[in-house]
Amino acid sequence: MTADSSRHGSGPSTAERSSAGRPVADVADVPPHSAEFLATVAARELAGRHRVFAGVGLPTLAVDLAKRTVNPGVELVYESGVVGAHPEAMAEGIADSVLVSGSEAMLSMDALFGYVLQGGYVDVGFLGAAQVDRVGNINTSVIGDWRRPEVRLPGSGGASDIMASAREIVVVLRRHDPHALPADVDFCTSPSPVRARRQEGFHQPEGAGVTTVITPLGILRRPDRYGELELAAVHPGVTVAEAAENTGWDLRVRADVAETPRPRAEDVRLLREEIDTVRLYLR
Amino acid sequence: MTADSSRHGSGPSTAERSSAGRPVADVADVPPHSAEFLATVAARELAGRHRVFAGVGLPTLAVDLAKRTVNPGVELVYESGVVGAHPEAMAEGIADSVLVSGSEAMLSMDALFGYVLQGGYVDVGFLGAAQVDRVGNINTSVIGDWRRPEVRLPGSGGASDIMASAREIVVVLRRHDPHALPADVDFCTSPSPVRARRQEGFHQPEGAGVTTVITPLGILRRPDRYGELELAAVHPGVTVAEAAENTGWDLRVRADVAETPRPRAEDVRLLREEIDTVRLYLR
Amino acid sequence: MTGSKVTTLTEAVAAHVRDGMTVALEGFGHLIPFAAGHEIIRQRRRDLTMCRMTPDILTDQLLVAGCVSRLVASFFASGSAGSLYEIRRRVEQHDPAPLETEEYSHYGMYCRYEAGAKRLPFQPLLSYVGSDLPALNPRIRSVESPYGEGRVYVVPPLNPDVTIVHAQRADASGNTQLWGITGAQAPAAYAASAVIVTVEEIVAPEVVRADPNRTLIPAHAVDAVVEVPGGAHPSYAQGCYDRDSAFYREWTPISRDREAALAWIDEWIHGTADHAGYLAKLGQQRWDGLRVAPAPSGSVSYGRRKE
Amino acid sequence: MTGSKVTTLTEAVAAHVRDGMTVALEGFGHLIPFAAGHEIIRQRRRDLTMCRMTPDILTDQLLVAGCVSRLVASFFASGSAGSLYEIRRRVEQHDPAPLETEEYSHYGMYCRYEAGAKRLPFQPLLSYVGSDLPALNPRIRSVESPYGEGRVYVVPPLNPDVTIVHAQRADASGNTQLWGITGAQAPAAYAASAVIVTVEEIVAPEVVRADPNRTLIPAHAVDAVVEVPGGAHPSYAQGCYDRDSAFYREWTPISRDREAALAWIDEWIHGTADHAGYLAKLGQQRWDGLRVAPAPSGSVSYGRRKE
Repeated sequence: MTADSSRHGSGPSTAERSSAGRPVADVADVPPHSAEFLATVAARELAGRHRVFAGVGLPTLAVDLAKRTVNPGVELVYESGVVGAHPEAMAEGIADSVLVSGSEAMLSMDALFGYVLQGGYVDVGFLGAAQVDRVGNINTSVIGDWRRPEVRLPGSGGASDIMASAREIVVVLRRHDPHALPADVDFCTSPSPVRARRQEGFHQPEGAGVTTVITPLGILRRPDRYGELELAAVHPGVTVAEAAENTGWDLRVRADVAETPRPRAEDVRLLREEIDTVRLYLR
Repeated sequence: MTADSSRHGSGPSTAERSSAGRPVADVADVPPHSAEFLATVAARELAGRHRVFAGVGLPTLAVDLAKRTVNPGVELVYESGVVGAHPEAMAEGIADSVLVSGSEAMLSMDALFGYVLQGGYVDVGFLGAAQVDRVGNINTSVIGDWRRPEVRLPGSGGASDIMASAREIVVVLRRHDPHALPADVDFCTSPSPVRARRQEGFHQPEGAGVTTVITPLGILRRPDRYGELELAAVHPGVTVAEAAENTGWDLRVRADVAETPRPRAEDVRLLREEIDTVRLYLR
Repeated sequence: MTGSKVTTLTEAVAAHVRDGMTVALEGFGHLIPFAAGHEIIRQRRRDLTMCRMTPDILTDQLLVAGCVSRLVASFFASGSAGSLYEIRRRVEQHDPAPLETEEYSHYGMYCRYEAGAKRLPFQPLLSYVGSDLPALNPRIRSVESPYGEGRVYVVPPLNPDVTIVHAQRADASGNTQLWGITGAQAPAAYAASAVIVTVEEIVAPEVVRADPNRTLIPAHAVDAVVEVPGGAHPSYAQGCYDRDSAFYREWTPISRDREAALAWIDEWIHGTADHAGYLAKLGQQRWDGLRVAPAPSGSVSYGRRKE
Repeated sequence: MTGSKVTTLTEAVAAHVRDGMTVALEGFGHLIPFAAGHEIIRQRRRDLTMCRMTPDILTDQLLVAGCVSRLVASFFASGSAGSLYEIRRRVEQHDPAPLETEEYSHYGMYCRYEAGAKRLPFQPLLSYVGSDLPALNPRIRSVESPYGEGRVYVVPPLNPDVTIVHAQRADASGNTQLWGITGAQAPAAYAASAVIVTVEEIVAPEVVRADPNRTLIPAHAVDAVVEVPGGAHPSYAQGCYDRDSAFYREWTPISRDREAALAWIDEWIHGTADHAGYLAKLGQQRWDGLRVAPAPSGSVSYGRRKE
């Protein structure tokens, strides 16, 4: 499963103490580190995309919101084999029965990973991560040494398969600090094309790797297949300096760095009143 | 398709001018080269076998007869993906709809060839052939040179896959002469383990290869995986010398060479009145 | 879910099948896309590389009509009904011209589609050790197992320019459901650059979505959907109509005589405007003889979460 | 068709699961064979190598109970519900003992079962180029494509001693039908030396044979068939009952405290005679809350040839 594996500490992070439960009177009370804010930013990334491979957690909220706002035709694909999901309720995981009932196709895992994913049908792979580094390598395996790690993370699941073959990867991080965004990952579960290229003589994967990282502070983007992550936007109230200081490498800032537009009241209302009514991800 | 591809000439062979249509008053009027005789002999080979991969033609008759006589529990598997067929009428081919309706499983071709066949679940593969040679190599591809053959035969179909992985292969030939039973095949479509072993360094297939060849004159058997075909039985009215003379190599005769028991009247009745009522294979 | 891809067979073939292309028309004895093949003949396509595990009568007809210059296949006869004489004439006598063939076993051919669909550089299989097939087909190669069990044969991907399949039903966006023998249709579709699906019936999305496990080719892999009832004749569609075995027997003498075969193509394909015309010419009585009695699968439940 | 293989779970586990074996319990979020796993705990099997793409709570429980010494998997958490703390304690603190793990991506693990089922020496896939995974797992190797596209990673076959799966239904001889998410069940079954199938319902052969395309594991691959209604709890069976999400949330604090987890095993597994006892302890009210409303697939026809 391509779980939202960003929480590798114990106890809730600041990002988890969100504004859920309050009325949507003023969207200014939706802070940039909240699930509502991040999901809305992530949803916007799906505008114009045909097919999205969605993981658990924030990606679930984001694809649902995108389908109700910027991209009603987006096709939701899950590693469990579901293609063209039309869930009647919010999915609690990528193998939830609500994703299956009423879906357009329920494929074998071989067809899903082999035909759909390796076959190049996935436009955006939506992943969580514990760490993303400068060139977009992802770590979802361990913090510390693999033999006896400080934290045993969930591992690859489908992530390294998705990284190799989805056209591009969007990552949502629940924290923005040098641990989550180091210069180099502790362990590379899912490699950037930059790292894949170093393995000379190997058939190179088709995927462009991580193109976008959405964090509680801003949006990082890689300009091309072999480039490095740059600061493309900061969230309202966040300074460029703040984003740079909290990144584990000397973060390049785009000349056209922008401020992320706030969620609309309707986005927040949909998330709270129609999508995550049980407050599974909005806490 | 593992067709009965033994007829590579034009026009019916002597074997095809069978006794079909006559009453089953006296089974002595069922000659050894007839479809009734050959199918009955072939059916007896299935006694005690669990799972049979059946091709088109005489194998169809033989498996049906076996199921009604010596082996009611035999499981019929077809390369089209049918597992556990219970046809309500005689199948005209391995992709006939009657094999599908009421079957126990309709697998993908990948599951059929990969899981069932390569996985070692097939006890007997039932094949036709234009040529079988001394060590049990099968030719179903061409007579003459492949680039511009005298006769273009049907080719492998599933035969070379079946040869590699079925525990053993039973071949039914509609003619017994040095063309059909040469010392060496013109072209080896489906190799004996004897030939496979010569390809040093290759992962050797599990199948024992051709163990039994049923012809209009008798039954040939290979004593072991790397042995050669020997005369194990002659049909009523056929001499050992006649069988040997019509074989393309110096045919070894088993010390215990026997006379093939005739079909019972019930076998012939079943074939004519219940199995091939439309006289598709019984001509 | 995408928009409607429903079109006519004339338009679908015109849009997606061009001279010189590699075209897969799959269907293993069942659901053979005859109507689409006939439309290729009507539109007089030339120089096609035809991919079919079991060429069947359809390939014999496309050859007679002059559409095909190359054949990639794993069986060169017609099931129970014997030789395909146009193929034999081309191969044995080079009459009227030689036919380039590329030959595999069934599983070898299937694995080529699998590798094509999965964008794998090769797919291993257990066949061919000791066979003459690799010697005449340089595309069958071998690889040493890195786990020490010796060499194993492999086949390369097969990626058709266009794959055409026939199925029992699809919705307008192309979610395609088939049952009975499912052949190489799904990997052949995923391996191709473009996919045309002809179906017995275009159904509402709700029908498809009530039983998603039956969808073997999702809409995202499909470019054109065409409703062509009877589109598999003389092969069959499980549950809809049976194989026209008489037709298969009748083809043998036609195929044996090139002039007769050409005349058949002229009369039955060029002489009819489309598949509806072909079926009308075939006649209602013959069609009635192919009907099958119902045999319901029964219904299972997928369940809905209660509020 | 073979004879009846119907037995009890107690007998099936006693007959087929022995200490030190490699055991696959598959089911991808759906149809997880919890009842069978609990029976393994009851019978106090030791030193098992556990194979599961997604270990899930079931593996955490088997670890707590001391049954497992080695884990082959592709995900080490519990879907949406967070960490599996027994796994983490074993790996991070070697408490109470280290746990040997062998790690793949999902598709790598799936391909291992595929290669196992197909007796292939290896299966290529497009993953791992540039990843650290091959460095820590020497079973992930690479092969040079003989078609010139460079090297590709491969995984070796995985052949469990026994595979256990849960399904919606089977007949007494073991023809097994499942729908919804079908996971790695079919290849994991074919890859194994012995196969136990637990089902929500044993049905008449006619039910299975009315819809043969739904049979994913035919009788010939099955050694024991056991009717265990609710056998996937707290996971779910599509169309029968839903996932007990509350249980998944409740497991997190239990799993975090080793003593609590041991107490849970004692109370719920050793404290119940079998799965019926476990369900009785769970209570009808909780079960009623997991019921789903019907959502029929609809019926298709397979057809019967007319006389």
